[in-house]
This record gives sequence, C-alpha cells and structure tokens, in this order.
Amino acid sequence: METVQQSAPVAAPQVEPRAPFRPHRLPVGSDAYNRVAEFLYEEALLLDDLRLAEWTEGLAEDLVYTAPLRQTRHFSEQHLTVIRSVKHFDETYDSIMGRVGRLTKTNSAWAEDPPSRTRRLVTNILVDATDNPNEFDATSYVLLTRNRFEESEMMVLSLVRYDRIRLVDGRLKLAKREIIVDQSVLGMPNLAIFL
Amino acid sequence: METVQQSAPVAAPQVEPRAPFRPHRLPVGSDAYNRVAEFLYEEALLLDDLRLAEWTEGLAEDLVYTAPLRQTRHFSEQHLTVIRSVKHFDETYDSIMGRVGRLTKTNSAWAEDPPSRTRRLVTNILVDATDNPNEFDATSYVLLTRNRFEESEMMVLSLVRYDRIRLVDGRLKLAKREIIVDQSVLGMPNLAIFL
Amino acid sequence: METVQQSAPVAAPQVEPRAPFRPHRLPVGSDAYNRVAEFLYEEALLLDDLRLAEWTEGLAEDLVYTAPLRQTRHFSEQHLTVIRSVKHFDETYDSIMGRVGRLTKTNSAWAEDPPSRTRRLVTNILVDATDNPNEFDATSYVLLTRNRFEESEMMVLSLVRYDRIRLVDGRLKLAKREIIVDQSVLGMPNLAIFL
Amino acid sequence: MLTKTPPSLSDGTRIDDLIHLQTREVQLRVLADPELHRLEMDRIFSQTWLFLGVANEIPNPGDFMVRSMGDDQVIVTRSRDGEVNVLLNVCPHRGMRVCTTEAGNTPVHKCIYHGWAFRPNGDFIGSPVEKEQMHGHILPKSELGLRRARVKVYGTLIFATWNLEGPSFDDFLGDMKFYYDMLFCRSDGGLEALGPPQKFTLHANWKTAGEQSACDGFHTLTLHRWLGDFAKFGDGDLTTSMYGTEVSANGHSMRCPPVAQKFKKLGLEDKSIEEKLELLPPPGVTKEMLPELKRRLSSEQLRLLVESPPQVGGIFPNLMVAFIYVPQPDGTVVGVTSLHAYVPRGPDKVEFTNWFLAERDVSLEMKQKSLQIGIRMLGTSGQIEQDDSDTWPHMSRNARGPQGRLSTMKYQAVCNQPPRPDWPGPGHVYEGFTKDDTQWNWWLKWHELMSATI
Amino acid sequence: MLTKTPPSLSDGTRIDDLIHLQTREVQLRVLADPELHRLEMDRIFSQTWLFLGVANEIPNPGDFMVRSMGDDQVIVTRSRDGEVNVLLNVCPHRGMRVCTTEAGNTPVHKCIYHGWAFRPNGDFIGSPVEKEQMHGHILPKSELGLRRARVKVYGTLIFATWNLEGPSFDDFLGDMKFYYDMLFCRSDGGLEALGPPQKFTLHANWKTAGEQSACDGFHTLTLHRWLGDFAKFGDGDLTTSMYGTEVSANGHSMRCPPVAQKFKKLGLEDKSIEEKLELLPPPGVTKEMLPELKRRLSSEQLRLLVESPPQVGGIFPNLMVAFIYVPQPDGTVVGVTSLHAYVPRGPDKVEFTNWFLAERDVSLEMKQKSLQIGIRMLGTSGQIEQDDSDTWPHMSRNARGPQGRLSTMKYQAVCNQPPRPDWPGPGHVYEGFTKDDTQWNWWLKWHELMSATI
Amino acid sequence: MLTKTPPSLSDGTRIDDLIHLQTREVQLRVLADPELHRLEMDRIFSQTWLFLGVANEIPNPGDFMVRSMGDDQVIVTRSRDGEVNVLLNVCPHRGMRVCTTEAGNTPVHKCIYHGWAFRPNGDFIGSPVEKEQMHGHILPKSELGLRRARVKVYGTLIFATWNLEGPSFDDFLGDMKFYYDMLFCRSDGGLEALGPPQKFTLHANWKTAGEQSACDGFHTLTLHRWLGDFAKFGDGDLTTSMYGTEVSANGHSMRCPPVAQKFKKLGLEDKSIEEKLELLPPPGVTKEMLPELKRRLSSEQLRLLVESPPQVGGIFPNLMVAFIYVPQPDGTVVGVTSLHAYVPRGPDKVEFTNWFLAERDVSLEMKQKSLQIGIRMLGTSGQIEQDDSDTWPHMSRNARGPQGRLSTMKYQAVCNQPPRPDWPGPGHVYEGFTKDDTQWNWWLKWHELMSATI
Ligand code: FES
Ligand code: FES
Ligand code: FES
Ligand SMILES: [Fe+3]
Ligand SMILES: [Fe+3]
Ligand SMILES: [Fe+3]
Repeated sequence: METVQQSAPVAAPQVEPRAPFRPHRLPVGSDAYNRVAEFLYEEALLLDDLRLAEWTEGLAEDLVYTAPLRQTRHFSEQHLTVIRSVKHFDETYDSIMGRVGRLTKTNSAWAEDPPSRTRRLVTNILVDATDNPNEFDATSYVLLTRNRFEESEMMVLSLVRYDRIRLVDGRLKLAKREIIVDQSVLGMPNLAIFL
Repeated sequence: METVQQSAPVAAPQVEPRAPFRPHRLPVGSDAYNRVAEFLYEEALLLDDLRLAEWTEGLAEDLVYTAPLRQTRHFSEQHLTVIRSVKHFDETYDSIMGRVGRLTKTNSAWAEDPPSRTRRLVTNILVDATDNPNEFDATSYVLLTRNRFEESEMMVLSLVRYDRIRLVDGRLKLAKREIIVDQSVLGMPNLAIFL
Repeated sequence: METVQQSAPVAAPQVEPRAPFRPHRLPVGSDAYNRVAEFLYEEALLLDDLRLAEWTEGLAEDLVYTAPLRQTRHFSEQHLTVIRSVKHFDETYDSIMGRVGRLTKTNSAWAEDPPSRTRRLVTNILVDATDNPNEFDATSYVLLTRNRFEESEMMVLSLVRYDRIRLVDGRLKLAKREIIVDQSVLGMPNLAIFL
Repeated sequence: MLTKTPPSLSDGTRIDDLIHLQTREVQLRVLADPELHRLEMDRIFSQTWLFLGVANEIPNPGDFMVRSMGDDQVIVTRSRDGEVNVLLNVCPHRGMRVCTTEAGNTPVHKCIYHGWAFRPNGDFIGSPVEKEQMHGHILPKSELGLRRARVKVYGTLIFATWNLEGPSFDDFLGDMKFYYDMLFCRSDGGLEALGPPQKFTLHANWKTAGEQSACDGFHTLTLHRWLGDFAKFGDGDLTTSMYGTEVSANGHSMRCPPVAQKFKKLGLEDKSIEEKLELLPPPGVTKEMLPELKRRLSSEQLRLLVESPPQVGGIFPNLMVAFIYVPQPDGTVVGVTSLHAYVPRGPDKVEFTNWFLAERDVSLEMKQKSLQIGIRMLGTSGQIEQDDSDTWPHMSRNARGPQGRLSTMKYQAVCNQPPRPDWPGPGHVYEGFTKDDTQWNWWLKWHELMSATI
Repeated sequence: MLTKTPPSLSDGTRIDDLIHLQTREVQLRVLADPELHRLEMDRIFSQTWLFLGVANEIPNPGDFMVRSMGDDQVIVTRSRDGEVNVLLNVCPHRGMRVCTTEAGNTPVHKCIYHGWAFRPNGDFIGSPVEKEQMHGHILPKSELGLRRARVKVYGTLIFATWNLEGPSFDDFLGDMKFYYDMLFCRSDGGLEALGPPQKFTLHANWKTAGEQSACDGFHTLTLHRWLGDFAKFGDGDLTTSMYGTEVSANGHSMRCPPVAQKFKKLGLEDKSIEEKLELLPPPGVTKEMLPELKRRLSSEQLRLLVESPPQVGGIFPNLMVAFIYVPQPDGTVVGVTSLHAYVPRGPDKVEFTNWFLAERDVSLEMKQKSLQIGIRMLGTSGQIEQDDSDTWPHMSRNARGPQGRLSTMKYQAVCNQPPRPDWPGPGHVYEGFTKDDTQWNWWLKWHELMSATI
Repeated sequence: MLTKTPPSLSDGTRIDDLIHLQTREVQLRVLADPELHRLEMDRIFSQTWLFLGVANEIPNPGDFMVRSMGDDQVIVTRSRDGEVNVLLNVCPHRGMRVCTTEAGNTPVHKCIYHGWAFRPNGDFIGSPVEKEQMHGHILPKSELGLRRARVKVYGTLIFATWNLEGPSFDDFLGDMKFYYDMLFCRSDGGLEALGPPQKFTLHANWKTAGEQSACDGFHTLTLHRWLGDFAKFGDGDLTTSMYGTEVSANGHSMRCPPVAQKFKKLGLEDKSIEEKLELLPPPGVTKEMLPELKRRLSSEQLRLLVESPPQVGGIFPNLMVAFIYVPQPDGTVVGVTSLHAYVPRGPDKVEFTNWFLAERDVSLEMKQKSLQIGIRMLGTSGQIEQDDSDTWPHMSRNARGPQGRLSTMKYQAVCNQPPRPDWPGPGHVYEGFTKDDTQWNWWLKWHELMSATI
C-alpha cells in the first residue's frame, strides 16, 4: 500500500546526484556558489530576525517545501530511514503564505508568540548545476538553535537541506527544499518555525 | 526615565541597514569579504587557543564592545527584546585590556583557571561597505561551545555579532562589536570569556 | 618515563605554525583554500551519509589519524592539556580500513547498527601552504551532532582538526589528521564514528 | 512492589487530598509529582487498554514496529498466523532491548547481547550453542519467552493491556462504543494509517494533554482564536461551533457538534437521513461506501453521523481522537482523522505520537489531500496543535512551585441542560454549549484507578 | 500537604542532625538534598519576605514584570491606583502561565488557554462567552482571581511574602533596619534600577550563594586575590580591608568597614561629621542631596555613613546587597549599588538575578559611569563575581558524594572582641577582623525556620 | 544518616525482594532505582576497596591526580616521603573542591575559596592571616586536614577504601589473590600505565558493566560476533574460545582459557612448563623477564600462566581486568592489559575510565605496539568495547518501565562439571563452557553488602 510505504526509498535523484566529484558540482568559490551562499545566509538572517514577509519574497510560487520523518533502521536498511509518506512539513507556496499570515497577522499564533530566539547556522554548502542554467541544486547543513522563555538550555536540531534555487530576474528564489532532520523523535514541542 | 528604558528600541541603524539586498552589501567571495572572514576565523582561533595578548593586537583603541540583555516580549514588541540599558558586557579597549590582564597575569582569575575548553564556530558571515572605504560592517553568527572540568554535557550558546572592522596599515582591526545572545537567562555561570 | 609523559607539550610545530598572519597562510577564497573547503564539505557529506567506502577513497595510504586525550590543567599549564601518550584514536590507513570493514561488512557492528544520525558541521577553515607544493595544512572546526534511537536530546561535541591534505593526481587526499576534542570526559558512549 | 491499598505519598498526602470531588477541583501538584507518576505507571498504564498503532502499519508476517505503553517499550509484531502480538521489548535473559530499530521485518528477533532468539509471537526459540543450554534448566523454555500483552484489534486500531484478566475491550469502551464504532467500524476496509506517526517530545506531564483530550472545546475560542480569522472554518465566529452535544463514559468522551450550521448553504435541515447522506457524505467517506455504512451502522448511528458526528475527543487515558474536515475552494470537503497517543516519558515529559488516518477504500488522491491538510493543521508543524504543545509545558512548570502546586485545575462549568429528547445514543449526554463535565469525568476515572485497591 | 511538625527526611535524618549548634558546623548534604529543597520551598520561600525588583521598573499603571519567589513565578504589576501588586503567575482555571512574556504593559491579563481575564490587581474579570458563565457557580468570582501575595515597597525596593499573617516587613528587618535605611531610605528620590536585571543560572544550590552573602569577607583575600593587584582597590593589601565592623540580626547582616583607611590622603580623621560629609559625600550621593540625608537620617546614622557605611551583606534568605566604590583616576569616587537575588531552580540550580542601582536624582552621566563599573565588576561578566559563580557549583557537586555529604561547612572563626563602645547601631555587632559569626547567624535563621512547627 | 539495619525502600520493597536466590534472578529494577543508588554509595562504594590508578601516573613527590570513589572525588597524591595518599577532594572548611584540575604537581594544595592550605598527605597547614586564626579554636588543626582514605598499592595498582577498620586488601581479594598475583606481581618492574586513562560517560547504571565484568564470556559469541570474521582471533569460531576454566571468590572472578588451542601450530601440548615458557612467553612479557617470573611465582602459578592464564574478569565492585593478545602477521603476539573502572555518576550514568598497561621493563616499541592495539580494540573507539557501551544504556532504560522493572536478569546457566583434578588454583573453579556462576557470585556479593547490618 503506497500510503504505508515505510519502505519508500530515499529517492535516488535526491541523494545520489549529490555524490562528490560528480560532473555538475560548481566549485566552492565560483560565482554561482557565492551567490547561493549569500542567498542562504540572508535567508537565515531574515528568518532569525522574524522578517517573514521579506523572507517570502525569496520563495518561488511553485515552491515545494517538505520535511520527511526519520526512522531508526539497521545499517543495511539506510534507504528506509527517510519517510516520505507522512512528513513534518508538506508545503506549497500558498500554504507557506498561510503560515506566515497566521504568524504575522493574527496576533494569536501563540506557539511563536512570544517568539523563540532562533539561530540558523548554515554550513557545508555545496552547489550543483542542473539542466536548467538558471537553476542550482544546493546542499546545506543547518544547526538550528532555539530558545524560549527563561529556558537555560538551548534546544538544538541539526539537519541537511536539499534545495533547488532558481535565478529569476537577477534574483535567487527558493523553488524546492527537502529538509532531512537528524532525529526520529523531535526534541522540541513543535515545528512552528521554518527550517 | 532613560535608565529604565526597557522600551529602548533596537536602534534602527543597528539592524535595518543589514537588510538583505541593500546597496552596500559586499558579495560573498569578494576580496573584502574574504579578508573579513579570515579575520574572524583567526580571531576565533586565537581566543580558543587562549592567545589573548595576540587577540588584543586585533582590537582598535577606540573599540566599543557590548552585549545587550535580551527580554522575552510578544511578537508585536520585537523591538523591545534587545535591552541596551543594563548589558552583559559594556567595554572599551582599556577595559578589555584590563580583563585580559586579569586573565593572563594574575594567576588567580579562577573563573577561567583552569580555562574552559571553548570553540567559537563562526558562520553566516555577511559584509557591508560603509561610508568609510577602510571600514566594513560584518554580521556573523557564532555557536559558542564551552566545556569545563569533567562536565559531560557541553554548554552551548548561539549569538549574532554586528561588527565594525577597520583596515589599519594593511591589517584588520575590530573597532565595534555588538553581541546579541539568544537567551534571556544565560545558561552559563558567567561570561568570563570573550564572544 | 616516556609513556607517562603527561607533560608531553603540545608539539610546537602542531600549533604555533598555525598562528595568524604567518607567511604561509593561503588567503580565504584562494583556489587552494576553496578546493580544501570543498574537500572537507564533501568528506562530511560522505561520512554523514554513511558512504564509508567512498570516504576511504579520499584517504592517503600513509595516513596518520589521531585523537589525543584532553586534560584539565591550570591556565599556566595549557601546553599540558593535550595528551599524546594514550589517545582516543591512533590509526593508520590499514586500521581505518579495518574499522570501515567492520562497520560495513560484518552486519554486527552494533555500536553503529542501527547507525547514529550524525552531522559534521565544518566551519572556521584556515589553510596554509607547506614546503611541499602539493600539500596543505588545514585547520577546521567541527561541531558534531549525533543522535541515536529515540533520544530527544542530541549529543554534541565540538573539536578542531589539524589536517595535512595532499594533492594526488588532481585529487585531494587526507594524509594526516589530528583531532583535538573539547572535552576531557567525553559525553558519548563511544567514538564508533569518524571525526 | 505494587502498593496494594489506596496509596499515599511520602509526605502523607492521600490521592483524595489531591482531588476535591465536591468543588470539582484537582490540585496542580498532580502535574509534576514523581511519586504520582510511579503510581500512574502501575495503576493506569499497567492496567488499562492503550493504543499502539494501526494494523496496516505491519501488513505482512514478520513485520514489526516498536511502540510504548507508558514508560515501557513494546514490539508490535504480525506473526506467521497473521495475528498481531504485543511483546515487552525487554530480553528475559538480562533485560537488553531486543529490537533496537523502530520497525522492520524479521522471522526471528535475536537479542544482540547474548543471542537469545524469539519468534514474532514472543516464543523463546533458544540460545546460541544449543548443546550448552545457556538458558539453564531452572525455568522451562515456555517461561523464557518475551512478555506478552493482551491484544485487541478494534476496527483497524491496535490496543493492548498488561491486565490479562481485566475488563474486555468492549467493557472498557462501555457506552462509548456506540460512537467510536461510527468512526472506526463503519466501513469494510476500515481506516488505515497514511504512514508512520510523527513523534516529538514536550516538557509537560502527560495529563496536561490527556485532560484536554476529554473534550476541552472551550480552549478553541482563545488558544485557537486565529481559526476564526479563516472564513473557511465556519462563519468566522468560533462561538457557534461551541454548541452541540458531548457524550462521555468510563473517562472517554466525544464532542458531536451539529453539522447543519456548518453547511447552511446546503439547506440540509429538512432532508431525510438518506438524502443528507447523498448530499453530504461524512467527510472522508465516498458515496461508493455508503452501502457499507448502512449495513454496518444502526439507523440511530447513521442519523448522528450525518447530523452530529463524533468529531473530537479522547479515549482514556492518553488517546486523542480528532476528526477535522475542511471545506475546499471547490466546494468539496476534505476530512482527515488523526489519533494522538500522549506517551509519558517521566513526570515532566511526554511524547506526542501522531497518526494520520483515512478510509482504506478511498482514492490515493483523496488520501494525499487528507494527509496534507492534516500535516498543516495537526501534529509537529500543525498550525492548530503547535499552540497546544507550547501551552502544556507551562502548566507542568507551574505545578513545581510551592504555591503553584497548591493551586487547582477547576471543572466547574456544569452542563445545566437536559439531553435532547431525540438523542439516540447512550452514555452521559451533555447538551448545549461545551462545558467541563466530560473533562471532569476523565478525572473521576483517574481518581478511581489511582485510589483503587489492587 | 505541608509538614506540620519539625520535619524529618525519609532516611530518618532530622534537621537537627544536619546542623551542629555546639561546634558551629553544617553538614554539606544540605547543599544537595531534594527533600530539603522541598521543605525550604514550604518553610522559607513560602514564609519570608523576598525581594522582587525595583519600583521604577514598572513606572506606569499597567506595567508588569515577571519574577520569581522560589520555584514559583509571580507577576509584579502596577495597577491603576498606582499600587504594586504581586500575583502568582498561575491561572486559577487550569494552571496555565498567565503572563508568557517577561515584561510589558496591559490593562488586562488574559490567559491564552481559555481566555480568563484578570486585572493588574489580580481581580477576576470573567471568561469568554459571558452568558455561558464558563467559570461556573461553585465559587464566587471573588475567589477566582490571581493569588495575591502581601507586598511591601521599602524605599523603592519591592518585597513580597506569601505569609499574609506573618511578621511585618519592619519586624522582618528588625535591628538591621537601622542600617538598611542608610542605603535605601536616605534620599527623597531613592534608588532606581538602571535597567532590568542580568539573569544567568549556575548548577549550584542557592544556599552556597546565600550563606556567602551573610558577610563572608574572608574569601575576598583568596578567591578575589587579583583585586590586590589593582592599586586603585585600597593599598593593594586586601588584608587591611578585612578589618571593620559587622552587624547582624534575624539572619541579615552587613559589613561596615571604616572609610578612613581607604582615603588616608583626605585626612578625614580629625574632621566633624559635617565636614566629612562635605569632603567625601557617600559615593553615589551628590552634595546637593546632603540636606535630604540630614533630614532623613539620625545623627548616628549619618556618622556611620561617613565613617563606616554598610557596604556589603545580605538580607535573609537570598538577597545580596553590594555597594562598591571605585576611586577614579580623576580623584573622584564612583559608586554602584548592586542587588542579587539568588533564586532557587531546584536543589542543584540557582538563577543569579543582578540589579544595578543608583540614586534617582544624580546625573545621567553619573548613572552611566556607575553602571559601567558595575557591569565590569559584578554579575554576568563581572571580574569579581565571575569567580564566585564558578566556585559554588563545586560545593553542590561535592555535597552529592556519600562521604562528601557527611563533610561539614564550618563557622568556627568566632569574634572575640567587644563591640566598639562608641558604636551607635543596634543588632549583634562584631568588631575587628571579619569572622564567621554573621554567616553562622544566617544558618541559625535557616535552622529556626526549617525546624519550626508550622 | 546511614541505615543501620538491612534497608528497605520507601515503597516497602526489601533487598531480598529484588534478588531471588533460589532461581538465580535479579529484578531489573536494581538498574534504575535512585534509592538503591544512595544505598550502594553507602554500603558498597564507601565500604569496599576501589581501584584509582597506577603508581607511575604520579611518579614524583607532589604529583597528584583527581579520581573518583563512587560519587566522591578524591585527590591521589605522592607525598614527600614517597607514599601514595588518597584524600577526599572536599575542603574541610566549606566544602569547596580543593583540586580543580585533573592532575599536576604541587607541594601545597591551597583551596581557592578561602585559602586553607593542605599538604599532599592531607595535613592542614593553616589559613590566611595566621594571627587571626580563621580556622577557629573549636577543633584542633589535626582535625582540619583533608579526609584520608585507607590506601593499598598492590603491585603498581592503587586501591583505597573508606572502611578504615575493614578487611585487609589481601582478605578482600581472598582466594583470587593467587590469580591476580600472576598478572600484577609477576615482575620486578610491574605494570605501568601507558598514559592517563580514557574517560567517557554512558547513560547506564554502573552495574550493567559491573555484572558483565564478572566473566560474561557468553556475550562475546553474539555481541562481539564480528571478531569471528577476523581469522587472527582464534580460528574464526568463537565458540571454542568459550571453553576453559573460570575462577571466582568474594565477587571477583577471572576467565582462564587454555592457551594451547589458540596456538596449535606451536604444538605446545607435550612440552614442559620450562619449554613452553621459552616457546611462548606470556604475551607482554619478554624472555629476559622469565627469571623474575620464576622467582616471584609458584610453580602452580607458572604452569597456569603458560597453560591457562587469567585473561579477563573483574574485581568487585567496578573494576574490569582485560588482557588481550593479538597474534601479529609476523608471528609474534602482542598483548595489552587494560583496566576499566566503571565509576557511578548517579543511578543512570557511569563513567568508563580506561587504563592501558604494559610491563615497565619491556621496550618502548613493544609498549607502543600494545597501546595501539589496545586503543583500536578497547575503550573509547575500541572496536570490541564500543558495542558494550552502546548496549548497557538499553538495559538501564528498560529498567525504568513499570513492567520492565519487574523483569529479571537470569543467571541460570549452572556449571555442571567438576573442576579439573589437576587445577592447582584456589577459589570456586568452574570447568568447561563459560557459564553464569561467576556473575551470580558477583550478585551474591552485592546482596551480602546491600543487606548487611552496618
Ligand atoms: S540480554 Fe538478551 S540475550 Fe542476554
Ligand atoms: S488555564 Fe487560564 S483560562 Fe484556562
Ligand atoms: S572552602 Fe576551602 S578554604 Fe573555605
Ligand atoms: Fe487544541
Ligand atoms: Fe565574592
Ligand atoms: Fe564485551
């Protein structure tokens, strides 16, 4: 049954092509690489500064934004550790706009009001060319720190993002993002924030 | 009453100008960007290696070094979350030299003797030009890890730094730093270390 | 007695030469720097994706791979905080291949089966030229996150790596790595993973 | 050892001191007391039926998944005979965890520590080096198997209990069976899980979530106020949706709001059940399935299903049942059923486990639509429930203060209306604006189990 | 329920077994025992007056800030009538935290869970959907307000207690009022907070900080040895500054070192009080304010203020009062007053809350100077106190060992000098080199409260 | 205070309820009970001899290192007279940690808090400002020193106990001394630590590691199955290496597998002890050292050393002794001795402290080889032990469940063979395939100490 495909493999195109030394890797330090890195740093700053409306300006209208579940499996079954039936996020441009609307306009999005103090530390960026000269595949690691109220311990979540980033009218936009979190049981009360 | 200005807003010039896509952003990968990044990486290495005297060589004598308090406020009051009346740090070049002197010369700066094992992981660097061709504004994220004695858990603190970095005789120096920590109640026993 | 040389100093050549502003520093953004960074990012991706066999392709056959112990000492004794008699790792190319063989071929390397979800966030990269035009010294910071089973808290370990990286037939390989961990008592049940 | 008589805490407090039956109050202390947690593990989570998952999560023989019954971990397996087994994930040899993964398929569960092997039904097969008989001769092999819990597959929902001699599952549901059957037993295919559950942890006592699941409709008005801003949810005024019928028995409960008001435009009022079913099949159900419903449900159940279907509520102690339907721009209505198990992880921590379900026999497209709606509204990133999961930790935290712990949770909004004369269902029936009765009944069940003599 | 008689721990230990009155020793175990912590919450933090903040932190009606009384969180508000209110931050409905932010201004505190609303004075206004009376009829609205603590604004300092019938604040200060008035009631404007407090947490029991605040002058010589390297702090030999007078009552205490030695160059010895006041106004006070001082303080107080002002000490149980003055290069003396509340966060954790204060009526520039000195010497990054906050956790850690817990804290340095005949102040007066008496008195107060019959 | 009679837990459970002597079972609960942990600290870790380190770690007068005895931290020093001292790292003044570093050299240990000073033998020297006698006069200086434990340096191994009047170290070892002497007292130079120990923590109860150290040979077959894949470890079939002799006394034990089978090719069977010694000196020993061995060991010990040397086992309560030898490609055999102290850090946490040792008088090259083998197989990254350290936490976790805690650890594999008639050693001797007797003896010792009247 598809819907219980716990055995849905990590779709090959989503990981394999990111193999090192593949033909389409754009060198670290190349123009495209640097622009993508800048895009990701600025995106993090907008999200951490709660400038959500500005953040959405960097989203493509055909955006696909997902966060699969993770499942603990044996070494020999690693292709089963990423679950893409049920997910933590399964969003489109419209649904993201809806979420941003709730957070910024309702004055009753309590899960983030008062807001968390967050920091999205972006590292290990790798960029690949795609068949479309105006689109790039970007792999980036993120360490998310999140602190609420008077908590003396910071919540920490690490993850990798597989993005498709598109150049539109000289400006980069996020067209696709898959977020692979490094926990099977999340250690935070919700994902009321964007990753 | 000024001194109780809990409502002192996050001074506009300190955040707004850092908005993405502003005219003075220096591209990631540009010469200035790379030099600033190198400066920040070397600074972190000096601090983590406890080479404090060498670190001070990278400080300008008109240095202003501060770390505001944070306060948990509603989404609609984010401009009130950074407190600049009382601070965690409020330093000048002289006061920093005094702190370094205590740490390195008195043999009784117990808060850091034995010293913490620290790591300042610097990410998300963005650099802006300023009116002064020899000065740059740098935004950087830091994840500070700190471990003391036989502790099996690492203390973790994330923060963003807004720096003014100046080119003096071909060498970069830190002229201004504001440290915005991501906690309203710090999870460590003190800030006997530099951020 | 050599073997109890707790007082074996941090061998000068291993740290001093990494001092900032030294003649052989290769600028951030230089070609060599960018290639080394890319090598380190790709290495992290291979390890985090458990593509261990591919990872070993990036190891030189004269590899020396070590992780000293740390010891808490007074500020005045920092040269004694890195212990190089007993270590956490003391490996050669062959012993690493043996470890990889155990992890990938025996189906009973339980310490990592099921595998941890890991993330090696690499930051603060600095690169130096060496006497050998085909070899580079690389300093890199790593924040390792590790999550096993249903743990809701991520294990976190920060460290610095001092690498010797060699260009062989147009491809970079790791020839030497010393891992300085930031804990004297490790907070994880083992180091069944590579750093 | 288990306390055999109504227990008291080390400071002399008795359970009866913590719950005030006359004034319908419960001391906040119950949300943060380690001793009470220990007692709850023995007296509730070791005694009642607990929800563990959905049959289609382990469709094939050998399939298994690891779940929790309170602080205990269990392996839910399907054995060769197709039966569902629930086994304590504790090796009878030395207590090692037998399954170290979350799910998989295997004909033999072999403990990695010393190699004792067990069948998916828990039977002990043997230990390595057969001739050395390393399991000894003191106990027969029959006593060396994995500890088996008592299992009931209700519709497609897997429940289990450690109370082997206790009440049957039907007795456990009692009068509420009438209502749950309308959701879980109405179709031949039954509900299926659309995938494994989302899992995340909050620093809150499990009861903060448990008591809310007993039909706390009132909090929607304020905590979920934002819903009012979205016209598509009712007419924007959430208050109207607070009216309806609440039913309760044995600590379980469901809210059954009238459908009519939600769909005025359809002018359902004067239609017959038959017509209503055709006009507006219960969301998540297709017209094709209606014959099944008619066959499986009584006319009373059918009528309620179209007029006042059970929509949200809980099964004591820690299962929340949420059925939400969202009218779409295109006029259709997409519904999704979600089940939450609030699994205790010590007194101050709870694991929110969230399944999304749909009728097996609807189209894949419909399932995907349901799932997407569900993910966006409920669970990890759910815009409705992210507010709940951020609220509960505050209650537990307050319960740790010397004054806070003496404060009480109050259930003093008492229903003062008689049940609708035409209400066909059993159980305690509360009419009108949502009140506190169902939640109070939840606490009465808690009190009964916690002060029972076992 | 609260223990009503002198309590004993579950292993049979009595409070009297933990403190040895004859030999002036306290078992280290008291620094790490969860049961004792629970008792302290009931017998100390629910009974005594506690410091919460400064009046000017909430200058306007509707202003509020969230603070702590032991493990309880409270809202400190200013109501329309200008009064300061201290309210338990626990919703009477179901225990949710009412204020989720640290500070702000609002005429109505509305709980986000179900919408119960309260005035800044704690009065219950009502719950949503008035006509449904969701708060029920079992309790009158007057009993549904936020729990109110008893408040005293002393000078500009806000104190509160849960002990509504207990001793007045003046009785609580007792003989020490004479000295605290010299700091907190000497001027018309009084002291004001220069901003919100710094907050940070240590893994130490609150008493490690509490007992030190009772005038542990001795540790300065070693733990703060580095101060000796800075000529500007006295003559470099810290020993001399260990001589002076220590006063104590009700567990409170202050060190009052003679000013003269610190400022030999000024040759104050043979001057009159008047002249001394003019020559060297108490740091932090301007000449302009002297008339106020003369009006508000007795001649005895004035004399002490110029000769041996109260400088550092504490108010039982968890408030530290530090008044430091730092001679500047330009010959002036900059003073700053700092208050620390050591707020327990369980037996092994304490929140260090640090306020900086200055006289309201001095120049902004002077305030800024004071604040800067304060930040550099005290609190989070304070070069003096960072050593204290790294020391205390070791004591708590040692208290967890089976042998360590049996070790004792000793207070055996007994003052053997008679009080100065010309000492005008009340209370226990200890003359000469700093000794352990004031700290021992702190423990005697702890013992009194912990073994009282309540 | 210490319980003076066989203790029972607050829920009424007695120690005897937790261990079933007839069926050789131990309730899993003992792996996660805080009350039991407290009792273990008093009844085991405050009573028995504990391993702390190796003499050559502190070769010179003034050298010190900080180690642990249960939850207590101690300073292990070498004083001017060359003696080894073990001192509680708790300042007698106010409980501050005296040594804040892990190791170093100093003639005076000065507490950083108030400056009390102590000699490496613990004697109190004095406190600052001598003439003020800040240590008071209530106790004589002789009672103000650091608490001293009783010390025994066995071979080069440092042991200590708080039980000053208890059994001698030899009585503590009892019949097992015969075997340990073969490892630790066979040479003039003795074993030396090759450096400080590796340290890392697991979230497991210390007894999960402790009970395994009592010769759990059986787990090797499954948990360390991978070893079979490496021909160099025996013939690939690990089963054969499960046969041999196990000896046990006082809770201590060692496995002594026959060497012959491991080295068939050498055809040792028909050789004399002398010849065998020459052909295959005990790994880690050089031919040059053989005369020492012959002088120091009895002929029985010599024979066992070549035929069935003690290889792996433990000294009650928390020391593991592992001696592994790895045949090299070049035909030589490299051996390494490793000692693990499993230091409790509360009920759910243990610090794995791992020393590598070699004979002092072998070549540096040989030591380096041993060390490298050791690091790759044992401890932090050791390919053998990384599997153990990932296993134990699961047991502790399972012990927290309400059903899991009732589950038992079973020791029902009983040796049914008579000892070899020619076995020359004392103690309980178990012949044949590894069984559970030695581990059961470990628990009997635990039971004896935990239920003793002290
Ligand atoms: S614990 Fe499972 S086989 Fe021994
Ligand atoms: S808990 Fe505050 S209104 Fe219900
Ligand atoms: S605590 Fe050691 S000198 Fe006071
Ligand atoms: Fe809700
Ligand atoms: Fe101090
Ligand atoms: Fe093992």
